Amino acid sequence: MTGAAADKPHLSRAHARELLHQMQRIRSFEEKCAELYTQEKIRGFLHLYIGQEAVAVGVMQALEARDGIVATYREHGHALARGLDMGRVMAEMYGKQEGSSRGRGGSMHIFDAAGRFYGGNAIVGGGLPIAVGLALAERMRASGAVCVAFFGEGAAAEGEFHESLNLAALWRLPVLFVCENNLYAMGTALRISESEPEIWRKAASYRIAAEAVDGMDVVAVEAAARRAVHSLREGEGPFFIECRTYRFRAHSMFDAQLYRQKAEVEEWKKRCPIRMFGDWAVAAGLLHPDEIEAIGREVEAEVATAVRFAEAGTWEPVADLRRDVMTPGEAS
Amino acid sequence: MTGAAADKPHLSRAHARELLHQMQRIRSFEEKCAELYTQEKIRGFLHLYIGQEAVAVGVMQALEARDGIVATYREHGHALARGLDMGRVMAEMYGKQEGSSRGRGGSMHIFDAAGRFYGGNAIVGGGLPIAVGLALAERMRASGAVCVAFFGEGAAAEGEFHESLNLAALWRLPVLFVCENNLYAMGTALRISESEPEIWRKAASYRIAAEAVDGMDVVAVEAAARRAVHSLREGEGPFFIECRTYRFRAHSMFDAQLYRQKAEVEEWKKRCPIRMFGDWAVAAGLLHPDEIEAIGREVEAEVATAVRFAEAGTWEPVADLRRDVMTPGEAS
Amino acid sequence: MSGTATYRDAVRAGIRDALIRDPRCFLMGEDVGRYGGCYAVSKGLLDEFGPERIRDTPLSESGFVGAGIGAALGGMRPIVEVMTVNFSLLCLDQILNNAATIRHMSGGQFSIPVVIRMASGAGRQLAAQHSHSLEVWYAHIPGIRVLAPATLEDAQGMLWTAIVDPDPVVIFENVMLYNMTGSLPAEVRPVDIDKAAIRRAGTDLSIVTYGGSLWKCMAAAAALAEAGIDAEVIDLRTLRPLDDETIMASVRRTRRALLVDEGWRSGSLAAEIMARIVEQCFWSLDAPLARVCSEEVPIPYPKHLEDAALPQVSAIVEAARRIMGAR
Amino acid sequence: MSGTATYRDAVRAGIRDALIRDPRCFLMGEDVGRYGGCYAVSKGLLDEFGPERIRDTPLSESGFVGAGIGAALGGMRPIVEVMTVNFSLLCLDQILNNAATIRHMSGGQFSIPVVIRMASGAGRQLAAQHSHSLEVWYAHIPGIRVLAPATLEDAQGMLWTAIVDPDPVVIFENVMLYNMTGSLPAEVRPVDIDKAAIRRAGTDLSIVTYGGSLWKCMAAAAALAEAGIDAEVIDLRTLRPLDDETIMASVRRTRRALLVDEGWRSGSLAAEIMARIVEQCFWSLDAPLARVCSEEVPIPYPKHLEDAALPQVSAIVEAARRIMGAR
Ligand SMILES: Cc1ncc(C[n+]2csc(CCOP(=O)(O)OP(=O)(O)O)c2C)c(N)n1
Ligand SMILES: Cc1ncc(C[n+]2csc(CCOP(=O)(O)OP(=O)(O)O)c2C)c(N)n1
Ligand SMILES: [Mg+2]
Ligand SMILES: [Mg+2]
Repeated sequence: MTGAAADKPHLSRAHARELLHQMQRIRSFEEKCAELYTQEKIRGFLHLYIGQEAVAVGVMQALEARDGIVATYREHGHALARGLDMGRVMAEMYGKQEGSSRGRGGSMHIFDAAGRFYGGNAIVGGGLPIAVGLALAERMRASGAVCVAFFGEGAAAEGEFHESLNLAALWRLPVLFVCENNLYAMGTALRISESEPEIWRKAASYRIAAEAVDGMDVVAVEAAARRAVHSLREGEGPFFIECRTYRFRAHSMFDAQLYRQKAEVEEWKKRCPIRMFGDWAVAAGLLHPDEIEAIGREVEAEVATAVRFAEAGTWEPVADLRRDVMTPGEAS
Repeated sequence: MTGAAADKPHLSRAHARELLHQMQRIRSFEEKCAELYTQEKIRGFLHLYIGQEAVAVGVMQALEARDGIVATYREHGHALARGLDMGRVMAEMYGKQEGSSRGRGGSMHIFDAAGRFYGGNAIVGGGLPIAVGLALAERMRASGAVCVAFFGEGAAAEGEFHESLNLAALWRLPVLFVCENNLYAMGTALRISESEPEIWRKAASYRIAAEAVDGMDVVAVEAAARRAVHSLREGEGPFFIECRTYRFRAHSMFDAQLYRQKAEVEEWKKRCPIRMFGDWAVAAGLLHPDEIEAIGREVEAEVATAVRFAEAGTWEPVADLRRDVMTPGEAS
Repeated sequence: MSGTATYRDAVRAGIRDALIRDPRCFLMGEDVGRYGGCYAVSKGLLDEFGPERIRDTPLSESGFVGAGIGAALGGMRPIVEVMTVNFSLLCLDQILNNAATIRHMSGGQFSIPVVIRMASGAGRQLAAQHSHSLEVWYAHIPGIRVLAPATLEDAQGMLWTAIVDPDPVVIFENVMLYNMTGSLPAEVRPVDIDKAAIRRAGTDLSIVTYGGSLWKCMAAAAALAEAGIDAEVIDLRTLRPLDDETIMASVRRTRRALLVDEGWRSGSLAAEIMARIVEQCFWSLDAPLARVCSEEVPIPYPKHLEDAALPQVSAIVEAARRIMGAR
Repeated sequence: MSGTATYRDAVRAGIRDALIRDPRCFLMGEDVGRYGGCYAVSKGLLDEFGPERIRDTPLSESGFVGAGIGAALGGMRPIVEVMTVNFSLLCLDQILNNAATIRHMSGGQFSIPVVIRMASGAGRQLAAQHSHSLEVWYAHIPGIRVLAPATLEDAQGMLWTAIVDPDPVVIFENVMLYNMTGSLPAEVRPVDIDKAAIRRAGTDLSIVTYGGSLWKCMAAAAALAEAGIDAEVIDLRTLRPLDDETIMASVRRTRRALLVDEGWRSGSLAAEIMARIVEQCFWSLDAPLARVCSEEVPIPYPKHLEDAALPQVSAIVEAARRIMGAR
């Protein structure tokens, strides 16, 4: 465990269990998804989050129910960590109408009004202005709620990244920008896509407070997110966190990974956020190996239930195709 | 005169005369344009450069014929300083076919292949990627030529600004970014459009060398541009200069200037780049007041000739409307 | 508020009314505040409503349009002004991939009550980059409503109708209309946007148009009347969804139709309406359909060439005559 | 190079050939190098030509497409790959306001020989944001050429034709075609792009289409043949400018036409072709024109709904039968 986690001795047993549990839920859910993809139960693009679990789980700890979230096409982890029902997320992966988006969105477009989960956006950078707008709404209502935008380091090259940071800073909006720097945008390594590869430094151009954190360390991520959200709620304007992480799997299911060395992947796998945290928690006496096993079993059961739910789900009738293009009924 | 100019004692008499002459050409040309606009000889949008002359004139000193230039809709000054024939520029303002763009473009779209003057772009920020591409072509050909992009501080908020800086830096392209910070984008003051109003600082996000310079001081601008172009030709990658300047006139001819105080404008007018430089050159013994008067007469004659040329110009036949939508004749 | 006013005043009145009626409503865009709007539409609103509700934005079309969409998702009722359609290319992704899509894609969980206004059209000698009429692109997008008010009443009333609409609404204000004068109703009323309007009843042929071209068509109809041709002029008002009923009823009566559209000819909205007429009224037609659109060139700066590039009254009259003369 | 190949191979062969023949030519776009292209089109080219000529770009569509335009202005012959049309919304401003406009606006001083390739279309269950078919938007723009190769030969040959074209060319590669197999000519030849192709001659009705829909139309024509209906199938190949001559000659022969277009119905390219047929062949028509387009919904993820949203062989057959049955 790195220093940052050691700085946080106030981790309760319950909280340690929760962190591990949430990360494991994501991991197991996605491993199942990969399997289901080969079985053609899941189709289209499937982007796995495996390796990055500490980011979504760490950040979500700092949020309240009233806060909004905008994510990317690699958002299963965020959805689950946010508390969306795994069965509904899995049904969405299948395209069943019991899914969180009625099956219409699939893997890349998980939405949940109740969880204030605003997608699931498959246009790189496209969610950032949305997050700024959500935060603007909160600010204008003085609700005290904040909005978190998750995005990859690849998005930092898009113009919308820049426009969004400037707007958020200019208007001092409560947006938490969480850059998940996994070093690759598809097959493009950070060093060939950014002249300044330290992404967090870009926040300085907008006078936005920023820090880089070990994204494989869930406790460090949580600590940074708590500091950031605290500052947001104080009205200090946006905050930027770069989480240094790695995706263990291919970009999507179609990727031969010609652009990186196996050895590099293996090196990073040694820093698996789940194993690292589990080992540390055991060593620190916060969790007993039996508990970890219990988590494993619990999660396995949850995944199995989710798959059953998805399998039992139904297809939206073709007659409903045009439903919800526009809002039905009277104006609000 | 500020310190920067004092740093440049090697100013020859001829060069001092040239600088003053070029600035005066722009000033007189544009004052004439304003008059012609009220006479409805010039129509559409007319954006005057008055007050900013030191920037175009200073930067152009550092360029060679082989270098490319991309400017904005406020580009008369750049066109003239680049050496475009004033008559052809004036004819363009009139929309006559003897104009530099056959009259098709008008005030906002002056082009000149011979001068490697690539417009005249009325989409804020739209010229920046073009400049990057021109520089890329030079680099791929190892021509040693550079490309200069002029743009306002308002453009710095656009995503294309960011994308262009990153690309130029990443590929170490010979682009000189010249931001003409005149404090307003139409009626929007810099402080309400940028959370970091020191535009030159944004270059750091891309590891681009940058400096801010007094844009009312033609010698300071020239010195900065020479340093920058030298660095570009050495292959050091792009360079960024923020020129602090001010437009003395309205944004366009439709602007009531509700957004700024008359006193502020008057304050800036005291720093008129032409008067300041003239006074200094006289004081420094570089120019005699008679020479300044001679420049005035010379420029007046040139403007009068240009107006006559434009007046005598002809309208492109309507039958030519579809000409040059596509390139005629055979593929290259 | 009644009496002589301009189209610009009408739009302003609509915005003002919305700001007064609905506290969730705010206006945002480049230069809407201190400058008063590039076409002076929002002049005075900053003083009345303050900078939180009349929000000047930086030059970041994708950013602030996306922020408007986000604010709408978050429960506000933003009116976003994109200065002109020419700059809206920079935010098309936000409009198509987010505003128009999120409702359906999320299984109907969210409505996005954003209103996006933009000036469009040519005629002011602003040259190629500042003279676009891309209404047809927007009318192609499922999930949004597209309005093109051509009268003062519509300019004012459609604003409120758009605000209460739970879905994204894009409003095109033709730049040549801003100075048009007329009278405004004493009271702001939402106008119905489901119906095209017959601006001139006639029996010989149907001229279908919208926006700035309406007035050219009205002038053409007057000229045609002198020549004994009685044209009906239909103002589409809403470009998406199109009011087929009104169009087809008219064409079935007149048996001839001319489409007038300032967009470039190929892939124009006029083409869409022609397609619908052929699909729905083929057997009622007594003559080929025809259209008057813009020439397929970037719009040039000089007046004579700009005029030549755009639909003109004379061309409309001629096309109508040709239709009447056919077989 | 002859023998069994895929459409993907054909595109690659075209690019490779261009890179070999013209030193000014280079390929640039997201993941064209190390990754080998998101649809594996450029696999192997980085090794062969190196990173200067196979240039991976950051995610900056407006930036690198604009840079391609600038490089073309500067004398190069860039092939810019915008991964998919879905992302091209982010660079539409560069394409419309710069690439398509600068030549005319500058009075003919500059040509912009840039080639912009993009994948388009639905059918891979990629959901609403990744399934667009916006060919019609591009076909609306004066100043560019728009190609939609539907065969291996065209995929390969059009590339070179595009490269030698002095003006901007946008090439749409339908995503469902990449795996299509066929044979490639031993020698790369530029193909003519001025003519639409009659892919199947027939006498009863003309089915006009392009891109991925061509093969659905061919299948429909085969099914129709069994029912005794002899359909002619026209592959537009070039979407701008349209080859009216071939279309009208066919329609004058068959007197009936069906348009098939994967774009959304309202404002579709199909509408434009219908408009042209009515303008040019009205008196030759024996039946109303009809079109099969995509349903006007964001394309949903599940297979059954995606299928329902897109033109299918059965719908084409049905529409053709309806046309044949009309009056
Ligand atoms: C605007 C846009 N351009 C291109 C793509 C194709 N694409 C999808 S994901 C991706 C890489 C994004 O990398 P990053 O932002 O680092 O996120 P990660 O996939 O690593 O989580 C690309 C190029 C897209 N979806 N949107
Ligand atoms: C993309 C885009 N948005 C809006 C406009 C309208 N507009 C023209 S000039 C201008 C202000 C630009 O300010 P700045 O970049 O500082 O240049 P300056 O006019 O001060 O020279 C605006 C908003 C435009 N032309 N392009
Ligand atoms: Mg990444
Ligand atoms: Mg400015």
